[in-house]
Amino acid sequence: MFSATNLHLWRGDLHVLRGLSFSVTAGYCLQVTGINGAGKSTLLRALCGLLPLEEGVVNWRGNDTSRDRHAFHAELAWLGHGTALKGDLSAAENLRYSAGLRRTLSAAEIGHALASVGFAAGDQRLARQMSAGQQRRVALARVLLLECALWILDEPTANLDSHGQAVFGQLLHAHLQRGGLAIVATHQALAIPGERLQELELT
Amino acid sequence: MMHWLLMGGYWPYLWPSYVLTLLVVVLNVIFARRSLRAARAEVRRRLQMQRSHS
Amino acid sequence: MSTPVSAVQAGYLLMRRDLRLALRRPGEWLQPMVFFLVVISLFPLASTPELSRLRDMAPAALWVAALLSSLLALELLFREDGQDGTLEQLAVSGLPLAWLLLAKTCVHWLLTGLPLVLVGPLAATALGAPYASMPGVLAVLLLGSVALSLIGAVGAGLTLGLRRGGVLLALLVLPLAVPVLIYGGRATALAIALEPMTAPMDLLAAIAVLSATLAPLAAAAAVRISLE
Amino acid sequence: MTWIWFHKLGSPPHFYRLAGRMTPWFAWPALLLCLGGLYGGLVTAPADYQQGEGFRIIYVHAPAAWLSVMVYSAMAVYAAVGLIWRINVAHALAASCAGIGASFTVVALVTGSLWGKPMWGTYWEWDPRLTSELVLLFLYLGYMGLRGAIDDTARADRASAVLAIVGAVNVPIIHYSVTWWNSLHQAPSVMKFGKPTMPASMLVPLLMMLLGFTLYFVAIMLVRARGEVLRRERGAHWVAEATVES
Repeated sequence: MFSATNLHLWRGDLHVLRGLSFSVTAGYCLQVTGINGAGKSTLLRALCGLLPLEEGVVNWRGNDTSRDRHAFHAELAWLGHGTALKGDLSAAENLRYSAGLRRTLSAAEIGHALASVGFAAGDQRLARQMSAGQQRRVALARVLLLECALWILDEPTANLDSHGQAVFGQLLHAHLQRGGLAIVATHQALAIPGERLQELELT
Repeated sequence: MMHWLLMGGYWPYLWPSYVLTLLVVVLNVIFARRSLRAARAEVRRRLQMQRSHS
Repeated sequence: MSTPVSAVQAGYLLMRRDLRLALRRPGEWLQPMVFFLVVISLFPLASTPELSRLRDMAPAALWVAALLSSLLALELLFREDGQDGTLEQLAVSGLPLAWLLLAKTCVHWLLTGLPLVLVGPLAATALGAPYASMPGVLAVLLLGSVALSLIGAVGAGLTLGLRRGGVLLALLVLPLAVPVLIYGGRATALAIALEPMTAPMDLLAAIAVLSATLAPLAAAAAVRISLE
Repeated sequence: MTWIWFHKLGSPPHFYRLAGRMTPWFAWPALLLCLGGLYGGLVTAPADYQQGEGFRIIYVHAPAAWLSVMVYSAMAVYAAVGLIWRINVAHALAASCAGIGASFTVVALVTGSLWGKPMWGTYWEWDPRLTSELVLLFLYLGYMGLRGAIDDTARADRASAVLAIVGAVNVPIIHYSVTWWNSLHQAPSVMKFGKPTMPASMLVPLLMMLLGFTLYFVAIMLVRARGEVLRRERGAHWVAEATVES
């Protein structure tokens, strides 16, 4: 369903991706590992279409993603280093104005998503009053709310405590069971059954 | 000859114009060649580094 | 099953968000207007307090101040959204980025351009313009500031995330703003002289329309490149 | 057929070799034309009945002004080609244009004001042509500033390409607005080029200079672009051969 063929990418003088190919099928998660600077973020951003590839093709449902970017992005939930949260808005407001741009949301849905990442109902704190881990959880709630078939997440568990990591594992597993796909760059072990996991180590 | 150089009294404006243009024309040639040479040298340096690495 | 949001609704929601954010931090957005007034007040101090002589330089003072303060405000346009990853999310949202950036630019104009348009006529009278000229000055500043915001969005997109972006932004935007300055200045002069100002106003309107159609596309391309 | 040609020219090793071979074919005719034009302009052309010998500044001012505008348009076209078809060679060409164009814009400004002194009695007059040149210089400087501010060459190429295209859309608008602005305040410019009444003995040297400068520009642009292509080709195999051979 998602495949990358012969990806080449340079960052400055560094040949970061050298003819990388892989594919992910529905219901599976690809975990991208590698030492710092191996190009994990670069790879994920290139897959999303945020970085132009010098060579190679990324296919989604059999179509070249660079041809029909909008159709691909409509099914993509991306989480990068930035959480894209506004410090002056509460968690619920943040979700309403970010995930809400892409699909109509009810307040109940937002509350449900926030509850599933461990927020109490009616939490009115502003994002800037939250810890980094809590902000990460709100960002994960956004990924949930988008209801996209494909998740591409860069270090989703950064700053998360062990409980948060377990919660993320459950959410990811549920996503895969629904037939979703995920590409996750992280060092931590993902709490999902091994048969759903593919690994890609960048060197 | 002197008459020609005086350019009917316009020489203080005319000759600086020509000198400046000539200067820019020549400098552009020099800079262009220098930048090509620098690019070549850089490539050579990088190739040597690659060779010594492998 | 999820109900997709139309691009129009998405743009509207984005505008609501930016407005709400701005209202929670009003100081930041009023600074360009204050700056505009300060620059205007420097002109009499640097030349003469005589209103009859100030009147001749009022159009120049208004437009130079408007240009400078809109430049100052431009840095706010994409900076925060670029830093926290919001622009990245918008770029992969499947919605037309040019449209979303147009929405953001509209809010930006409402917050920084409109206050300037509203105080502009008052500033003009302080420089010796007759009261009857106020509607004319208002109309010129309205059209001109819209065009400046749109042109500036391209520059803000190009300099997004660059170190020392501020000076570069000015260097990129100011030459592009020359036509706005010329027609705006001329129309203001005509307004102050209480003469018909259709010719420069038509040209200014043409520039505003042209930049409303082309600038968002260029800004979207610029933002995508800056996010790389 | 056209596409094969297009792609072949877009291939860096092919371009590198072709540009190297083509450069003398532009450089030598350029030199001959300029020498001929200079002789014609400075010696054989008669003095202008109004401006006397002073009009001879036209033989350097006009070619410089022409290059300043032509180079900017060329740069914008290369930038658009590079941006749309993702051709690195086009970006390399655009990158080599800016410096050349900016330098000739300075020449056009300085020679214009030197010409202005005997004509207007002052070095600087807010003449529409000179004012447009000044704004054009700012556009060039902005382009070069943006390029210099971005470290990654590929990103610098694309960002500056957007700016070049936006600038190219603006250049006619700026020129029109400046002319409009100036027409309100004074009589049209004293500098009128290419008057239909210009006798052949004046016109032919001018045309020779214009053509000579154009060919000269192509020649140095090709030299610069070869270097820029090498910089963009990092690890390609052909680079090793290309640099060893010369």
